[in-house]
Amino acid sequence: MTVEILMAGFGGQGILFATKQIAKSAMVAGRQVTWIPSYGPEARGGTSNCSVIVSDEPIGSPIVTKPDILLALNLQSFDKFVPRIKPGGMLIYDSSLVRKPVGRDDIEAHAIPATQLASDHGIAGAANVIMLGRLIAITGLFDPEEFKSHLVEGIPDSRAQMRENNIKAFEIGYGYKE
Amino acid sequence: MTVEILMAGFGGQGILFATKQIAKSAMVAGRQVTWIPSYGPEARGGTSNCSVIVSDEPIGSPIVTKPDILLALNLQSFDKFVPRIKPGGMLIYDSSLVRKPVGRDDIEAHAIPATQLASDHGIAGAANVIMLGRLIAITGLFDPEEFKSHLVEGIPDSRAQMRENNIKAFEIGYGYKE
Amino acid sequence: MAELVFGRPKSLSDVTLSYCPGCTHGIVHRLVAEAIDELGIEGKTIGIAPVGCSVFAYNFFECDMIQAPHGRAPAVATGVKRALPDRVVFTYQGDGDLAAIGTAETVHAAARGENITIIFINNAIYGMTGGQMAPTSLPGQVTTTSPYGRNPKIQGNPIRVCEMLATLDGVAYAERVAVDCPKNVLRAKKAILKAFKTQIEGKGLAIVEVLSSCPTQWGKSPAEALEWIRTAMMPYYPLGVYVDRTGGDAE
Amino acid sequence: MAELVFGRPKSLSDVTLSYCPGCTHGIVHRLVAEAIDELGIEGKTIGIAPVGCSVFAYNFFECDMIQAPHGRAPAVATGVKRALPDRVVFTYQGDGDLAAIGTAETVHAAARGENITIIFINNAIYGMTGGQMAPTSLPGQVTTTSPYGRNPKIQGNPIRVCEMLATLDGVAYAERVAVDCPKNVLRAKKAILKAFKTQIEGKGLAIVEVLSSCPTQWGKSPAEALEWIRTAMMPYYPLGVYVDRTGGDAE
Amino acid sequence: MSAKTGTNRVTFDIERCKSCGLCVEACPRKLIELDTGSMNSKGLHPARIVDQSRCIACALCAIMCPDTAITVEKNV
Amino acid sequence: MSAKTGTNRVTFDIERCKSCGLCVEACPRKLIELDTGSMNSKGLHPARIVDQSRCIACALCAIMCPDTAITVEKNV
Amino acid sequence: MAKVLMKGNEAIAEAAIACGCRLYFGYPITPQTEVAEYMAKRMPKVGGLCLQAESEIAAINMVLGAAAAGARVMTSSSSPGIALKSEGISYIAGSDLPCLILNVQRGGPGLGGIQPAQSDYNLAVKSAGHGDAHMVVYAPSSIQEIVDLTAVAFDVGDKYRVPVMMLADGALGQMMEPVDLESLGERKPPEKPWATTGHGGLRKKNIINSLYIEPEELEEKVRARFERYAQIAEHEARWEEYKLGDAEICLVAYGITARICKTAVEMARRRGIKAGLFRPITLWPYPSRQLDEACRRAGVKRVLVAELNMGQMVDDVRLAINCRLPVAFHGRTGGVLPSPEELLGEIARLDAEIKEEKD
Amino acid sequence: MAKVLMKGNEAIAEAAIACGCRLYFGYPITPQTEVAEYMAKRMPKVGGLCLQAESEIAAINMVLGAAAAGARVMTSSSSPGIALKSEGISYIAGSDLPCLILNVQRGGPGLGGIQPAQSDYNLAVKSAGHGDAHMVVYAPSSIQEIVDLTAVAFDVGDKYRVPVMMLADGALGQMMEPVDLESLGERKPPEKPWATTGHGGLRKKNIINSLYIEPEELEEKVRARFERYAQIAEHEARWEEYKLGDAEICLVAYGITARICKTAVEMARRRGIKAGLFRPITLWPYPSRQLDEACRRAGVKRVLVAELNMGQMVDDVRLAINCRLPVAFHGRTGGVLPSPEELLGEIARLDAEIKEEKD
Ligand SMILES: Cc1ncc(C[n+]2csc(CCOP(=O)(O)OP(=O)(O)O)c2C)c(N)n1
Ligand SMILES: Cc1ncc(C[n+]2csc(CCOP(=O)(O)OP(=O)(O)O)c2C)c(N)n1
Ligand code: SF4
Ligand code: SF4
Ligand code: SF4
Ligand code: SF4
Ligand code: SF4
Ligand code: SF4
Ligand SMILES: [Mg+2]
Ligand SMILES: [Mg+2]
Repeated sequence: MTVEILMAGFGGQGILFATKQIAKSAMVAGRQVTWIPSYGPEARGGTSNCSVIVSDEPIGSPIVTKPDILLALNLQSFDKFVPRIKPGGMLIYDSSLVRKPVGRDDIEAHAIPATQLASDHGIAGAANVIMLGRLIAITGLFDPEEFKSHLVEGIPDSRAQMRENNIKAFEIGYGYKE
Repeated sequence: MTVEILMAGFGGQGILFATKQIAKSAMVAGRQVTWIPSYGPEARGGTSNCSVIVSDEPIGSPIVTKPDILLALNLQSFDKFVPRIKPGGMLIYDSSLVRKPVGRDDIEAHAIPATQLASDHGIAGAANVIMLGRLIAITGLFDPEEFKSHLVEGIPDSRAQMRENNIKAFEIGYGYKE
Repeated sequence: MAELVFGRPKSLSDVTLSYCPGCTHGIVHRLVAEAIDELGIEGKTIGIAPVGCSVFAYNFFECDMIQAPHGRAPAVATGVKRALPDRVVFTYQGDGDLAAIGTAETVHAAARGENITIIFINNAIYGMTGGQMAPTSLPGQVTTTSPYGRNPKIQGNPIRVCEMLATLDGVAYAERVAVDCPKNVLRAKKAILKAFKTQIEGKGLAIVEVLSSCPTQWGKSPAEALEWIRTAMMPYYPLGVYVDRTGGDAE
Repeated sequence: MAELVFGRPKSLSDVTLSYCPGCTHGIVHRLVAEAIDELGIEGKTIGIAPVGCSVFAYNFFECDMIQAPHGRAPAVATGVKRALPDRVVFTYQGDGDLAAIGTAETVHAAARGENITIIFINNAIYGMTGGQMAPTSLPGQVTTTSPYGRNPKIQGNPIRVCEMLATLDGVAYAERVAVDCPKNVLRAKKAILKAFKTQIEGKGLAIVEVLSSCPTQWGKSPAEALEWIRTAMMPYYPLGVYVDRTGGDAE
Repeated sequence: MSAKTGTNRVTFDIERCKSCGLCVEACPRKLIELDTGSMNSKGLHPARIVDQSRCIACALCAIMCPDTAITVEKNV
Repeated sequence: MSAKTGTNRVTFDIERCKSCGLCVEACPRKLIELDTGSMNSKGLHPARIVDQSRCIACALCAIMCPDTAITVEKNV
Repeated sequence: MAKVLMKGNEAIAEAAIACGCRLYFGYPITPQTEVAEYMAKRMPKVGGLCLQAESEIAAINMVLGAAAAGARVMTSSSSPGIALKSEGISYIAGSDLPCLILNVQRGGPGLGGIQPAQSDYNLAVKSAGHGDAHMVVYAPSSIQEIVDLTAVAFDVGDKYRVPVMMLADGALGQMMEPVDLESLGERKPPEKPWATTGHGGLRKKNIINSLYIEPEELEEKVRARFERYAQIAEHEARWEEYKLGDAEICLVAYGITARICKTAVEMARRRGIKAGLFRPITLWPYPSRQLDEACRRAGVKRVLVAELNMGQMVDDVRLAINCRLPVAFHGRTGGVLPSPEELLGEIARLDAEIKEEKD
Repeated sequence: MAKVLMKGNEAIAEAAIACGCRLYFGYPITPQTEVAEYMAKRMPKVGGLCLQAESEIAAINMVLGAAAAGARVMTSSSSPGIALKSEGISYIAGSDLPCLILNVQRGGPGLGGIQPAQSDYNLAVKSAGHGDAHMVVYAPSSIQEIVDLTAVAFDVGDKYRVPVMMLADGALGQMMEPVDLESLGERKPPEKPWATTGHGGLRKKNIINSLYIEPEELEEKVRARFERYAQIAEHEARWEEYKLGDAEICLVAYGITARICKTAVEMARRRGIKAGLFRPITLWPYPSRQLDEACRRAGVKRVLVAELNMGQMVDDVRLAINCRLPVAFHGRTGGVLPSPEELLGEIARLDAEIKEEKD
């Protein structure tokens, strides 16, 4: 099975970090995986996106043009990429920044006010991880406990607060009810 | 008929000028002709040589490696190029600078003390044209009167002395008896 | 009755500039456009865009524009100016473009006294490629290619471009300005205007070095970045006129 | 008893130099070889030959030698020095090589304070290729590419290399000398020696600019050529020390 | 964009504004703020003038705006 | 190449000499000339010392020789 | 054998360090600047040096100097920067020096774009600068392969004293995959008695040079070098065959494109079309004989070349198979990657042609 | 029709001036420095300018600027200098600008030598810098042809908005032959409404640019350019056939080598061997169809390629004839020219092969 995931949003929203967590979990689970960010001066414009492909077979192009799953963190990304989701695919979007109907009924759409939730819980900037929690909850792509352990791996003891915040964010997303 | 001529000597001996006269005469006579100097840092060493090919057919390589006629104006050139003259070919050399047996009996060798003659006649530096005179006399390659007229062509009136010297030098060479 | 105190210069294209929020490239763009407008030369001006964050400058000015290879804008400008001596030709270049890969082209355009105008954006960093060390990065400055701080013993010392070019006879006018505050922006404007006039009067090469901010790659807020121009850059790069062989009448 | 007052330095190869009669490249070669001998560093020295009349320098010094692309000797030297920091690395370059095509490499080796020694032969001409204008050709000088005399308005102004490099903090030592007479030759010798010592003591880049003759391409006799160094070149290129950050102890 | 009679007028081109805040810093009378309540199409909070009546039309805000998003009109 | 007792000695490497004449100019005592009577293998007239006995072994000739063709020995 | 996630740009840097490379000279250019950035962080920790040069030209000449001094040394750039290095590369080849040059290709010509491309195939394979010269050219198609080929590249370069190019592209440079670096172990460059390290009074002086003013001497040098090239062609060609056993349609592709072709081959097979892939891993020497043999063995009827350019490899493929088979081409440029679907379309078209012939 | 004796280097300069070229930017390098020297003397007299740039890179970028400004402009160099220009050439191609670039080739790689060579064939024909780009490449073989092709080159460059290379060599640059310049007449460059000359308020602004950050846009630009290339291939190929009518052995050679081959053909004919010569005059586009047809028409049995390199054109010849015939190669490098005798030896060897087959 192959899952092609695209995550997109503003530069500062932690897209790269979040997608790397998916890739790392896939690697540890012994699956094939590729990760590639968009690059170039468009980053200057402030948008950023990242492709992750998880598969049981060798992966061809690492660039996701038609995602199975889109994680949209701002309006531009929503507008640009929702039309590209594969029929039957899935959308998870930050409904605190995107207040707009999805406009497609051939995909499974999930809204979560990630940015709002993050600031409500005093972990502003962790919307990306909240989105991850939601993703794992909906798709069951990875074991949530293992995923959490990767999430805090490599964060030094000196930044214990960050670990905690990540776990908290994940759980907010994972436990969110629409 | 094709004649491949190589003229060689020191940098300051007017090799380029002399060989260009041959090329010009050939051109005016409606024959095919190529002219090419040696080039590059060897010039720094002080030697210089020039290839002229006169022919009735299209000319292939302009570079003369096995001359029909060698005009040698110093010892180094003599030593370097005499062995390369085609069997049955011709050598004309400045015997005031080369005092050495020719060492080949399969070529026709002509000695002329051109440098000596030039300074004897008060036209130091015209050894090159003396050699030309000798060349034309021996080979009959071109009509001597026409050749002389090309020799002075383009020399401005202001330098009438130079014209005279060229004519004089040519005649010395043309009339020289071994 | 309302009088327009401040509006958009006509030579600045009606598009959104591609620069990051708070990047002062944008201020300098406006100043160049204002100068072109004030001199009424848009129709006879040809601008050369570099490679750097300002690579898209060909979209931002209303005059004819050429996009040059990285570092070669002064050579391209030379080609244009020699072909069309009565046109006004300017380059707009970053510090990597002008003072690293383009060093030879810069020095020799200056030595030739090439009658062109160079707008030189010194932001002490490679903005476009993501924050690498520039020839003008300060000692100790952390960049992605000097992650432990620029060490002059290993990575060398910053080049002071105006000072270096001042040793060349072909330079008619060289001034270093900054765009860190309104006062300096107005001074920069005057310098840019003078740099164009120098060319129009055929005096030789004019260069205006602008200390400019790169909030994104410096990792600072736009306002902090302006402060860094003042506190970190200016001591190393003193503002002022380094060459003025215009005889004053280009003022 | 006879005492040897003057003989051939050991580091100079036992071959005939490829230079024209009376060309002072030869004098400078000898001085470099003498310096290497006196410092006893032949075995740890690596020389870089440029492209120019001294391209064959790899045959003329007894130390290890590398032939560099035209203008790139300082970059090649940088590669060697960074690989082998305890060796002595020098370049020997002409004015076309160092100040035209190699401008960027020269300026940046200087800015980096690259710990190497540069011997710079300023003969105001391209000797090797047959007498074209150099970046250091004088105003009015007739060359094959400035047949009507170098016109600063068209071909630009000569570059004063020592003065230009003196604006860079990485330069430890820069002196301009000449080899037009015995006294100046001896001074040149001292400068070259000091330039090597500067490197050995790890002080940074040292450059000795030598005003040198090119009788062949100047169309002068060897003696007239020396006179031209004095009367034409020296006024434009004053001799002297332009930078000395060695603290004196490299003397 | 005509000026209101009686006051100077500072106009922000909302779409051009990148919310950098340099105008906020530049205004000697501290009249400008970033409008966190609104968002342009790029999702940025544009600058706005808080009290138009106190504006002296000095144009310092506009001078520092990298995106030429500010127009200043003086009532004369 | 051993020194003659009593006089200084200047030796020219004939084959290296390019007949440039710089030594001729350099000698403060004008002791050097180009030997038009002889020729080396390159066809050049090498320099030679005219009066060895007047040589003060100052080595100025050698210092100016671009081809390091001159050896100077001092009698001591 | 712990795997780590690494970008191609970082993986080659780490692999080079494992191979004993302690000097990196480069100049920033997208999409490969991470190589220099990674080196800038890592080199000081292993006693090495990463120096940002003033230009690509300076960088390649620093490489020349360091290689002459006997060091394992590398540089990297992307297309326009590689063009600038071409004189230097020719000098390195002409001076018989080994080094590693990475080209993370982007679209051209000119400033072009910054997205993945393979449009420097000819630049890498046909003309390493001016004169008769070659680089050995490796075209990895995964991050693990970048790592593995880095070790091969340094060894082959040192063995034959030739510059080696790693020809990647923006996608390979930017993407992360799990990679095993430990298998490389610690590697040491060989002794280089020819290097200009200072003779120390212990040997005759060494000269590194590419100038031979006598034509005969230069010709001899060139011929001797081409004999070494012949050895390389004989021993160093690399390639991969994928499902070629019974293939009627042989795709030929390298690098990132080969991965997409594999997907397309899978799709074709699922549809019952007998497609396979020949992936040259060395582009110079080109595995011509191997391609020819593979096609003959399988009884291939159509060849389909896919590249991120306008067809630069097509000639080499036609020549390899002696113009025996029709060679189709599918190329995308400017940074666009072909989809497996569009490749499948091409494959299906060729399959229809074959069927028609059979009828 | 007065003929004058002129060096190739001077003849192209004079011809360029006759074609309305008033700007020359260059940097000295043997064996082509006379171009700049001649221009330096002549240009001021015709109101033009010859500017010695600080480097080849500066020169090619000055050319870019002048071409963008609508001027007919040229530069010249020799092999290492051309390598340095390659980034600039790619920009010129990517910006759709016309200009004339002369390469008077010398031996390589590296500093190599300064004597005649043809070892930049690939550099000229296969990769004009990075990216998918081409120059039209002319290979004259006499001084008169240099002159005549200069006019063609400027016209073709302007017509298709492409850079054009004149590929000569040290021998052609340095030799003199009688040449007729008057036949060129006075020529004027066409109008160039796309040029950046200042819009004067009379038109929309012009932009000269090679950057297209959107892959799809860049791809479209590249494809459009390749359509122009196809037009060029269709209309601009040039070649000469010499005694090919009944030839069994077809020599293929260009430039200076083709002249020597003609001599060899003559010698072979005198010996009764049916040899002829196909001389490509454009190397890009390569006159492939024409070569193939000529070989078919005559019933050629063996092809012999001769070049001053290690065989760079061989692939193009094999491809042109669809690998139908055995292609032999005789190359000299480093500045050595083959003698007609040694070529005759090769021809005789091939003739013997043919005879053997017939038996
Ligand atoms: C030949 C070449 N080398 C490198 C690059 C990559 N590159 C693009 S912009 C740039 C540097 C930009 O820095 P700077 O000139 O300071 O401009 P800024 O972005 O800071 O305004 C570099 C190295 C390139 N495009 N071409
Ligand atoms: C890339 C390149 N460009 C040009 C040349 C030709 N060239 C050889 S030496 C030289 C200039 C030599 O002048 P200079 O450096 O002043 O040394 P000099 O001969 O005067 O000592 C040039 C342009 C070359 N070999 N390589
Ligand atoms: S990266 Fe820096 S210089 Fe470039 S646009 Fe952003 S702030 Fe400005
Ligand atoms: S050409 Fe000039 S610099 Fe070169 S060797 Fe001769 S005199 Fe010396
Ligand atoms: S014009 Fe002056 S007072 Fe008014 S808002 Fe702008 S900066 Fe403030
Ligand atoms: S300075 Fe301009 S861009 Fe920045 S916040 Fe103010 S109006 Fe917006
Ligand atoms: S050593 Fe002095 S005195 Fe003797 S020959 Fe030489 S210059 Fe003259
Ligand atoms: S200086 Fe040297 S080369 Fe010149 S003439 Fe005297 S001995 Fe001979
Ligand atoms: Mg910058
Ligand atoms: Mg010089």
